[in-house]
Amino acid sequence: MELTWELVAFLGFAVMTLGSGLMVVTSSNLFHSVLFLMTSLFGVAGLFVLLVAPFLAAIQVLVYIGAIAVLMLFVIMLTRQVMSRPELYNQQMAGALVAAAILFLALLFVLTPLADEIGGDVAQVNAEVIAEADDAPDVDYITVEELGRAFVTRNGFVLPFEVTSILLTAAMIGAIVVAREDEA
Amino acid sequence: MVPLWMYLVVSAGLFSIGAFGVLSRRNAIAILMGVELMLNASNLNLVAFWRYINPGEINGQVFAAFVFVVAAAEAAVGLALIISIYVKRHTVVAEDVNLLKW
Amino acid sequence: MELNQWAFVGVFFVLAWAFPLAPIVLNRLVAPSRPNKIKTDIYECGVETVGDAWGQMKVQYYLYAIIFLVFDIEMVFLFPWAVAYGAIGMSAYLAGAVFILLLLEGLLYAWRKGALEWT
Amino acid sequence: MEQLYIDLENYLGIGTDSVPEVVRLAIAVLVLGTIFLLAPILTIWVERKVAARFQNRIGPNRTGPYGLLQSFADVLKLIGKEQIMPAHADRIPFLFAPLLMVVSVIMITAVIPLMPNYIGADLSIGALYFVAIGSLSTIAVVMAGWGSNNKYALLGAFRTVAQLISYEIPLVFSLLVPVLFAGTMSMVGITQAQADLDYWYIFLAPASFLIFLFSNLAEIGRTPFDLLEAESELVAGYQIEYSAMPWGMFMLSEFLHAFLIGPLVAVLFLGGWDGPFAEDVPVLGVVYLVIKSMAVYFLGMWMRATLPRFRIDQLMEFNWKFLVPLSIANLLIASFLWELFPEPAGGGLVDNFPRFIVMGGSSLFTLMVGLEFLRRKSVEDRERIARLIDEKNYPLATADQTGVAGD
Repeated sequence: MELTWELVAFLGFAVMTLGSGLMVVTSSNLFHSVLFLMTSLFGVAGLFVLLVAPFLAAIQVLVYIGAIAVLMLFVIMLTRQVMSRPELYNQQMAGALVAAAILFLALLFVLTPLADEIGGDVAQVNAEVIAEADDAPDVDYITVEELGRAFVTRNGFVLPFEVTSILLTAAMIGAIVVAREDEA
Repeated sequence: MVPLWMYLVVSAGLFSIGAFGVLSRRNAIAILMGVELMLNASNLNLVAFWRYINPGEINGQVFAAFVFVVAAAEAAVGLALIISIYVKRHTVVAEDVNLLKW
Repeated sequence: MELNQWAFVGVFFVLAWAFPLAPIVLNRLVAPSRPNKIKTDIYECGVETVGDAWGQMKVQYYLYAIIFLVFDIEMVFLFPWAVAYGAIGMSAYLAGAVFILLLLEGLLYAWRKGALEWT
Repeated sequence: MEQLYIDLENYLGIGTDSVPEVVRLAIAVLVLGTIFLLAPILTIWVERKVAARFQNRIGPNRTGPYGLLQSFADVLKLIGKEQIMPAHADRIPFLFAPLLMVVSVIMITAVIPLMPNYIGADLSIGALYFVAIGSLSTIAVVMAGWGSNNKYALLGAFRTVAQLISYEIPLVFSLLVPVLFAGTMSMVGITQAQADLDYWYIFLAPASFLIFLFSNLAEIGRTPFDLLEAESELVAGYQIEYSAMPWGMFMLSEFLHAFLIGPLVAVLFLGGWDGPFAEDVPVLGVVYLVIKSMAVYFLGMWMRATLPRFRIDQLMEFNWKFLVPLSIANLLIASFLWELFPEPAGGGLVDNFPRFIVMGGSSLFTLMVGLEFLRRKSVEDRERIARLIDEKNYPLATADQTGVAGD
């Protein structure tokens, strides 16, 4: 495979994602874990950009790094006092390692050839579609507009769209109630 | 263009790392971080398949958007539970909270 | 094509670190460095430090963060909604308004319960 | 940036094919970044002079004519200062925080259209991009606070983060209004839409403009929102352990961000480079943009020199109980009216007078209603505190002196 800039960027983001991901689960300092989590998720955002889904990339940075990670940092601060326990892992650690390795290999050997099979045919079929999409100068905000259309048209996802709102409201109310129990 | 299988390898790796974190860490917040990694791996898969298999359909991105929402709701409620448990039992270690375990 | 535009952002992100790094490195090369125990001590207005700073914070921060998270995640839907708005019409308005009002209800709940109070 | 390459190549005499794409991008990045990094050196001087005039002082006047070289002298002084790191600091976050802070701010410049055809990257999601990149600074603040291993720094960092995330909500909701009007998130698209309409979005949504401006000022933490570095309370907040250039980088990022609010507001609400003859003579566009940016910047300086600082509870309640509901109401009203009045094909302010009256008027009306609520609330609060003081019988403090809540 020739070394294109896209490939270089992909490898960079992939190393960033997986390397920081490993640090997340092995770091003994929880604060560092969250920082590595952010780096890892930033790498995923980069991969989204390479997949020409820039809207999702921006949302990824906005939501995960700007909100979820901050939430985790706050909780770490809230519960800091009991966190300096020496044991990082539970007794299942060895089993978990084996399970994760098996999972990885299984995914690698099952999913990837499958993707090659589907991808092999479909990539041929879709080569023109992708090329067309790549050439269009305004391909992406068409995508965002299509997303918007999908969310609000009745043939699309308008029901999930509204239900999502209920889910979020419920999550917010639930989290407030649960977290404030001590004060009531 | 970077071939599809590369994205799948990254996604599989991220998913396995997340699964390892979920299964092995004692700290409940660390477990949640593992869950976030796994959700991201699934999102990466969704977007990669959308891009390579069916770029004309918007559904892949719509699903990824819903995964974001679920991840956010899960993080909010999960962390609230951790706070609540911490206040009541003064622990954030998942295996100490085993009252409901059979 | 969009990716060409992002190439600029990518190169920018790599090079952007040089902008703050250059003066800091220059500073480090030029300026003296004679640390001693008093100098590298934590600054707490001259009072001797007790314990490390990584102590406990209050729940209020978490409550703000959770409300923020919910409104932030809303943007996943509201930005596409706003972009597609002009082309769709009144049904888009109704869908968006219901969506926003439902979330507003959550905010009102937090308000009534005093979760927005800084105590 | 295409136009910039072409111009650069013409000036430098480099053929288009002779340089690889990456080098061209790197040159463009360096040019853009340097222009915007040098801007604060000037604006800091302007700010000092203007603030001094507001406070009946003269301001810097020793270094160079009119004190113009003051900022350069400050930079030289900072370069000569010793960098101190606390002994028990968490080294990597401590060192990375100022870098990340500057990066998160300077990256915003990539999506600002300077004049027709001049922009770093015409991203389709430009309006979202600068919010997303800006949210990295939240993490930088936490890293600085945690890395210092200092109680004040950590407390300051957490207050700062609470403020940053709170004010991001009205910011994004008011940002949705121009996006909705233009039907695109691209900064070029938003500017072009206003240029095509021949009037600017500030006339259609003045309340959104004000909310956007206010929440942006809160994001960078200028007075009256400068609790994050309240010297007398939190001893400069999360920056307490920083010295020399790393500290200077925090200052640089603050001033750069303060300066960048100008172009952002100008693009989203004031038509960016739009103005008479801007389409034909692109250089005029940059002049218009700078004029508009400086006008916005002057508003910020004015507020900074005039208003006292919020207390933290006022700061939070002002956001959650005033700005957030107001920005949501404003979005709902603006989008409803946008749907009700079909979009005309340009025609300028005069032809669109009814539309402009209805949309702008209702936007202002919403703002007035909100302000009235705010006024009643603060009167109520003041009376409550006055009663509290009477009951407790404090000898010295009266309600007038405490001046609490919403003043």
